[in-house]
Amino acid sequence: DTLRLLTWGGYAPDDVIAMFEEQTGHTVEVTKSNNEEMIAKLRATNGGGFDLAQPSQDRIAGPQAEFGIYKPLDMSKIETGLFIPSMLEATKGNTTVEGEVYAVPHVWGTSGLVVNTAMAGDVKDYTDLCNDDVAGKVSYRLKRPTLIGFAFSMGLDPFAAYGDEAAYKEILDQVEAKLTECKANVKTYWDGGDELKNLMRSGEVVASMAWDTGGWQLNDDNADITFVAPAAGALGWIDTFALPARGRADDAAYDWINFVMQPEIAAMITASAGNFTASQGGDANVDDALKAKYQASFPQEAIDNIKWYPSVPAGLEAMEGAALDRINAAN
Amino acid sequence: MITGIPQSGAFKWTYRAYVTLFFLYLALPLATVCVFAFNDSVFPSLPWEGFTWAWFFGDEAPYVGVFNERPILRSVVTSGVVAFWVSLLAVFVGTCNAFLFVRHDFRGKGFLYILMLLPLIIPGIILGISILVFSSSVANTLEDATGLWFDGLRPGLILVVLGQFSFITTFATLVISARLQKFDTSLEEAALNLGATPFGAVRAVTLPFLYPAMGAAGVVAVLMSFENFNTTLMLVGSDAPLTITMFDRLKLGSTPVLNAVSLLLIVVSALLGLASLLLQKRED
Amino acid sequence: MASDRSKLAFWLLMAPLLIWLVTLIILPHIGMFLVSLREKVGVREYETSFANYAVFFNEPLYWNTFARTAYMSIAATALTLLIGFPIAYYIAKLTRGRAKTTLFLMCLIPFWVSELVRTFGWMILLRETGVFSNLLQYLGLVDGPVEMLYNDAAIMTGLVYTSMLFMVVPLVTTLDSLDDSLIEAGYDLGASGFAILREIVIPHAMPGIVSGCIVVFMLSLGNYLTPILLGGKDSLWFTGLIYSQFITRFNWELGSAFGFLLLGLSSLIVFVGLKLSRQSLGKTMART
Amino acid sequence: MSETPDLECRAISKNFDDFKAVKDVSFSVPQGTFFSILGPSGCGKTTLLRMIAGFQKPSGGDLLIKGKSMLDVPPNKRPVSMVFQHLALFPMMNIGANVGFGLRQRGVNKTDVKQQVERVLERVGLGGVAERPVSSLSGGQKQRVAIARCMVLEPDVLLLDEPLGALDLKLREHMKIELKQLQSEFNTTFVYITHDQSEALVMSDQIAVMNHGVFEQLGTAKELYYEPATSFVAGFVGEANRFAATVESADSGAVQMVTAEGKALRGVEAGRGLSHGDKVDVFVRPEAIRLSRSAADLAQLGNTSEGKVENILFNGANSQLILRDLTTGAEMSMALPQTGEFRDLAQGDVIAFGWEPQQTRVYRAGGAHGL
Amino acid sequence: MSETPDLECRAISKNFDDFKAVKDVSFSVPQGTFFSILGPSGCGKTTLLRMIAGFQKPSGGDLLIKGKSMLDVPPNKRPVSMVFQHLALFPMMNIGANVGFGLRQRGVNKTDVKQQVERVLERVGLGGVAERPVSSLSGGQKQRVAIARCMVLEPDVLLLDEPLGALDLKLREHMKIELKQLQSEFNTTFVYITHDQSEALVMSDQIAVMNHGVFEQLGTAKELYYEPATSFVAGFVGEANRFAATVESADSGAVQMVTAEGKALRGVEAGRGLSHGDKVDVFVRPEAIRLSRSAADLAQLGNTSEGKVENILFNGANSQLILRDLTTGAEMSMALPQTGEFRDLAQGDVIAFGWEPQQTRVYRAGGAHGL
Ligand SMILES: Nc1ncnc2c1ncn2[C@@H]1O[C@H](COP(=O)(O)OP(=O)(O)OP(=O)(O)O)[C@@H](O)[C@H]1O
Ligand SMILES: Nc1ncnc2c1ncn2[C@@H]1O[C@H](COP(=O)(O)OP(=O)(O)OP(=O)(O)O)[C@@H](O)[C@H]1O
Ligand SMILES: [Mg+2]
Ligand SMILES: [Mg+2]
Repeated sequence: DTLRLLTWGGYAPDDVIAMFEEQTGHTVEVTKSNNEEMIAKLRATNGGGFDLAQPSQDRIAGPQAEFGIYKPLDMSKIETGLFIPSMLEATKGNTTVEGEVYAVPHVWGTSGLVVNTAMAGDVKDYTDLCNDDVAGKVSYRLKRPTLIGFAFSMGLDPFAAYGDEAAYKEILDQVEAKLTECKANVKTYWDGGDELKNLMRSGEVVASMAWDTGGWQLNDDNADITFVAPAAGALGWIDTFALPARGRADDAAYDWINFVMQPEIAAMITASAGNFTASQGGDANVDDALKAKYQASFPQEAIDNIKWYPSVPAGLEAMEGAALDRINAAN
Repeated sequence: MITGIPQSGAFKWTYRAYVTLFFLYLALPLATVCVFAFNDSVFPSLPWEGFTWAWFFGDEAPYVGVFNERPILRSVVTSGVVAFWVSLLAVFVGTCNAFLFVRHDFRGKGFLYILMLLPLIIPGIILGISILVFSSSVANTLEDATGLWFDGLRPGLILVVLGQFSFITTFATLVISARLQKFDTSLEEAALNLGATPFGAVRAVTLPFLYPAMGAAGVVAVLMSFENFNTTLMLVGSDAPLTITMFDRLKLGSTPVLNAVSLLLIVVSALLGLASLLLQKRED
Repeated sequence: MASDRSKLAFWLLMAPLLIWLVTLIILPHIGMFLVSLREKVGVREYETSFANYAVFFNEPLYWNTFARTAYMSIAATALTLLIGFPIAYYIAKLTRGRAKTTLFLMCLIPFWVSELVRTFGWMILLRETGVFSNLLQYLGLVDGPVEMLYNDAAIMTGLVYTSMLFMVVPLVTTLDSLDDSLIEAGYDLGASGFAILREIVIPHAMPGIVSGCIVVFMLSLGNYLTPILLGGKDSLWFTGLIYSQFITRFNWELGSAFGFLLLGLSSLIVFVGLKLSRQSLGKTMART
Repeated sequence: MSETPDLECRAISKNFDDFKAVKDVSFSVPQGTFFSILGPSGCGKTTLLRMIAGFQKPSGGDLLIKGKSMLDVPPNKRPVSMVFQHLALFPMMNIGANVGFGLRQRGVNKTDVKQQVERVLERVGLGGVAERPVSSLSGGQKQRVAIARCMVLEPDVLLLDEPLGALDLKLREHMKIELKQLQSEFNTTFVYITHDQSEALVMSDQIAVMNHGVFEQLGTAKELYYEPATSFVAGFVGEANRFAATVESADSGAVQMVTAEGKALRGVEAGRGLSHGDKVDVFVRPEAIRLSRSAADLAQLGNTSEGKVENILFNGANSQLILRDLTTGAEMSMALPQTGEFRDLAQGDVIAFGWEPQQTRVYRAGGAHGL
Repeated sequence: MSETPDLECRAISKNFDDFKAVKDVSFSVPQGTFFSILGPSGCGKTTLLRMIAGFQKPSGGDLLIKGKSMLDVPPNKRPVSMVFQHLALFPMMNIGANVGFGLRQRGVNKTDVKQQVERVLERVGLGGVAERPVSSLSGGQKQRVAIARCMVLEPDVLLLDEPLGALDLKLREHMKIELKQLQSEFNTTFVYITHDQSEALVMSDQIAVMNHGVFEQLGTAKELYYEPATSFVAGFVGEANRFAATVESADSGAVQMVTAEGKALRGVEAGRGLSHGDKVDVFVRPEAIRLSRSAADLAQLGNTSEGKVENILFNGANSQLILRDLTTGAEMSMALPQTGEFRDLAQGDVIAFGWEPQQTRVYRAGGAHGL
């Protein structure tokens, strides 16, 4: 079978694919994407066109309720023993709709700040990106994590307001004002990980909001650049496996899940993507340098302070979208 | 060419300088793209790190060359398949349209002609979304009614081909009509007069006359299909044509492998362009 | 002749046209309009209303973007015309033979690669660590790196570049068809170069100007890549809004409404342009 | 000629909506005739020819070729061939393929086609050019290829629609003679249409003068020139001076008239009985007018007058003199004799002129459409 | 004519790279003259005219208008106007705007422009059409508008580049006369170029015959026709029969010759001293040849012969007879007299013909370019 995989960059490295194809006889076609585009594509195809998707765990229940683009997982076909139990349970909990489980975890990580410490040592929190001393040398994404991060940094708690649209709106308005004011500081809004890396590496940008792995990879090239867990707390995410409603190669999909969750393979993925996986024992084989960087960025209190995304209720994204558009349009 | 109009030396000189500047402007970005295809650096920008062929033939990450990038090669094939079908359909329908509009008079002809031109003034993205929305709702209705799956109506290559075809046909029609208009119908009558059947006359005389235009329309269709982005973006499924793949890469920030692809594209399009030019030459 | 031909041949020719127009142009637009009238009132619940249009009119952001896209496109069109006209005139009237073919071909060069590649080239040239910036520093004209990307000027540069071909080709075609002896007659009757340009060349080239402008305007208005990639943080473009409604907000209803508004805007501007220049769509387009 | 004519039209007509382009025209063309249809632009010549070729359906009447009705025969089955105004040679084929086209349509085998093509090309004086492209030929040679392309099919009737119209003056003069020679060589029936009277006069065995969809006269060149049946023919064929006059008396063909200015004229009646008071048109050919320095020399001519020289259009043998008649004020055009006598004639000179009543043709006024 | 000529060219020449299109041509055109330049296609006429108008820079020589050198004056400042071959009326303007174009360029105010335009349009017989679009005019009317557009500027010299070339035959005949009349009315100097000898002969005061970039002869129409200076002119202007012969004896202009077939001919020498044994070209005009049923009638003519009728090209007053000379086998063309005597002449008849030595022009062979 051909497995059409809709995933993030780095989650399906060529060597893993080669091994998988050799072992199972399936072929793999990879389409790299991000959360929004995954949902958009599946919505357009009504859950067709792909056999396995990897959205974040907070972005499954809402779209599923709205568009019905996933099909329930047959847990009997998944070797659950390969997963870290706590993560598996948490993910299952977040992705259960009408009693059916729709996703299991794969890769997890955090978003925070990537800082060139030599040139912007003062940036410790999201709101520090708006400081004058880094004016014109700052970048972040114009996406919902930025809104959430700034909210925490401003002492607000958006996750607590998920259930209350009015309260959430209140928070959004404040964040919007802040980000609008901050816009002058921004060089450009980045869109993809490599784009940011280019910006940081060339020195065009000295501080940015980004994923942890981006910071660690940059650290290899330039020791001054690293990931910093913000004072308000890094944002924690888990990317999952979910079956599109009209995938045609479910068996190949289950094979892939079971294949990549093996500890050795998980380590290869960690090496490629830079993030740790939900594979039980998967971190054992990970290169020590990465572990060291992880530990440097995350002292224990920072780990405790990670804000894990709860599932996004339907409807919030429209509000966030409008806010983001306004920020984008502001002058 | 006008020979006789006297112009002051300064004016002539400025004019020439302007024209030169203009062509520099045209060539600059492409030249840059091509040059950086040989930069021995993982970023397609300065500084210049030395010359390399790695972006064509490399096979060792991160120096993976075009010829070893499976997704890019696959999307080139996809683009080729799409372009083939689009140009085939567009030339066929364009030829029919040309005969219809040039040879026939009927009620509502003017109206249909304007409708035919309409795709020129519909932004590509709107063509894309309207076809997407419409085919989805048709598919939903059909699926609800029959319980079967109609994947052909969901984003995918079929919709990409149809989406591109929907506006490229207008160009094909214009190119072929222009040629057909120049056709002297007495040639067809002469063929009839010499004993050919009506269809035989069209085949023996009119179609050969149209071949250069049909060829040119085909080449234009291939070029437009290859470079189309706006419409395709909305209709693409899991098989992405080259522009979409490149866009995804570019958004993420890419190695000069993109420059290498572009360089190859430039070479191929230049050859195609020359071919169409030669075809048009023969036309005159 | 038509009347003598069999009806069958006529309908056989008519069929592809009708199938194409109805299934790929007319019905999809009707469908899109219907979707734009659906107001989402809950999960998988819709009502027919103009709510999506109301969203557009109640949110200054949207119609500001709308207006900005319109005037930037008009500006890009005007700029393309200004830059392209002298070039077209040069090719059509001041060169001949091989030089003419070569120059004409050279105008087509940007068309040989996709818009993406062209834009990519501009990005390499304009960015802070790019070619221009380094060149200026090397020449000692500036002290530090200069950022030329991510502003309206960059968008303009890209738009003009991308559409130049579609302006120059129809202009060359119409100017080519201008009989040289008309220009000579003008001189012979005592006119200056400027008077000839205004009274003879431009009126003659009007169909080409209009068709070029329409195409360039439509390309600019409907462009997505150039504003996104070159415009950076200020890159607001109406097609971008539509795109994000479809791709990142999954809000097809609002996206369709936006699409319809864009279609209305483009038709309106083209219509006004045609009226002002007293051209007809059929006539101008047939010349390209 | 008792045998069936090659082509016969019986009251054939063609209407375009309300407009009658051809009105009940009947004629027959015997085998081997060079038959011309001469008429001004828009008179319906092409329409008539296209009906014969089958490209247009007659609104009424019948059309027979070699005695068989052609009404239901499609153009590709009719035994007629046509030479088009712009020749309609196929530019995408070489000369041989052009000439062989019709044979190939008939399914003749390749080697035969080749032979016959070569033979007919030789007959029109173009042997050995079969492989060359059409564009390599001169205008006159193309003309011959177009004829060869038709003749190779051995049609019963060859139709020609102003085939010389696109050629330049000198070549046209030359091709007139050549066409006539080709026709007598092939001995095929030619139906030739033209609006140029000199073409028709020089080449044809029979000429039909057409006007407003009807045949005004049918006859030989000399009959048309010397005995035009209607005032339209008198004006259209050859040059003529024309006056309006009123009949004084008419007696067995001889007519006495007076012009509006009171000048008396004598002429011969072309049609049926004129009588006193009838309005008439009078035609006199320029070459029929005699000039003299002294009026007495011309006294024996039936019509005399004096005129002032307005213009001398020197053109060698075809020089013309434009006089203003001193009595009537009419402008008269006449051939300037090439004798030394009038060499020193200058603008403003007054000179006598006159012409014989026999060369003065008189038609009832109205209905005539001059140039 | 002692006053300065309107136009004077002094050894003017033009080279295109290696090719000499115009070679040291000198002439002057007095005020009010209708001056024609007649020559075959490609002889350099247009090039010469464009130099006068200023659209091409002479490679050498000088060009004066009203005595002032024009070499450094740009075309929009020269006091000459040009009527282009295809008229070059501005299709984007109505008739009035076309005619007023030049005046507007001079900054004349609107009402004056309007008045003058109306006046000049009336002079060319087109009053009241100023508001109509150019396309609503017939060919001849467009011609007049093109002339009006130039004349309204009152140029010193009006240049015309084959303005009748695009018109059809009948209209061309008519416009010839009209052009000449307009010229004498405006009394402006016209420089008119054409390759049609009848246009040049009919209209011009002076004609220059041009060939290969040089003027072969300059003179009035009659001079060119009756006394062509070179064999090129003899062949190009008017129709002529032409033979090759060898001089037997030449005596003060009178020449005795013999053709290759041994037939003796007598003629007059056109150029300088011929002598025994020189190869010559002999020209005889068709209308100079007399016909007779009996050879005796023609005995007093210097040259006589007998011929068989090959073809009778009936064309009214311009009918022609093509004979095959029985002794030399040459084809002879001659005018068919309109007298009754030859009406019954038929193909194959043998008839005597002859012509006078004075009408036989003899040129040294070589260098001549016939038709
Ligand atoms: N298809 C048609 N529909 C309507 N009217 C037509 C059509 N074809 C010809 N006519 C009209 O019929 C008349 C005769 O046309 P036809 O072409 O036979 O003239 P013609 O004698 O060949 O003229 P010409 O010498 O200009 O070719 C014209 O008035 C023309 O306008
Ligand atoms: N711009 C040019 N460059 C090179 N050769 C030229 C140019 N213009 C004209 N010629 C050549 O000069 C010669 C004379 O051309 P010109 O146009 O003056 O001829 P013409 O007498 O007007 O002929 P026609 O009667 O065909 O108009 C021709 O052989 C032509 O090929
Ligand atoms: Mg006709
Ligand atoms: Mg010329």
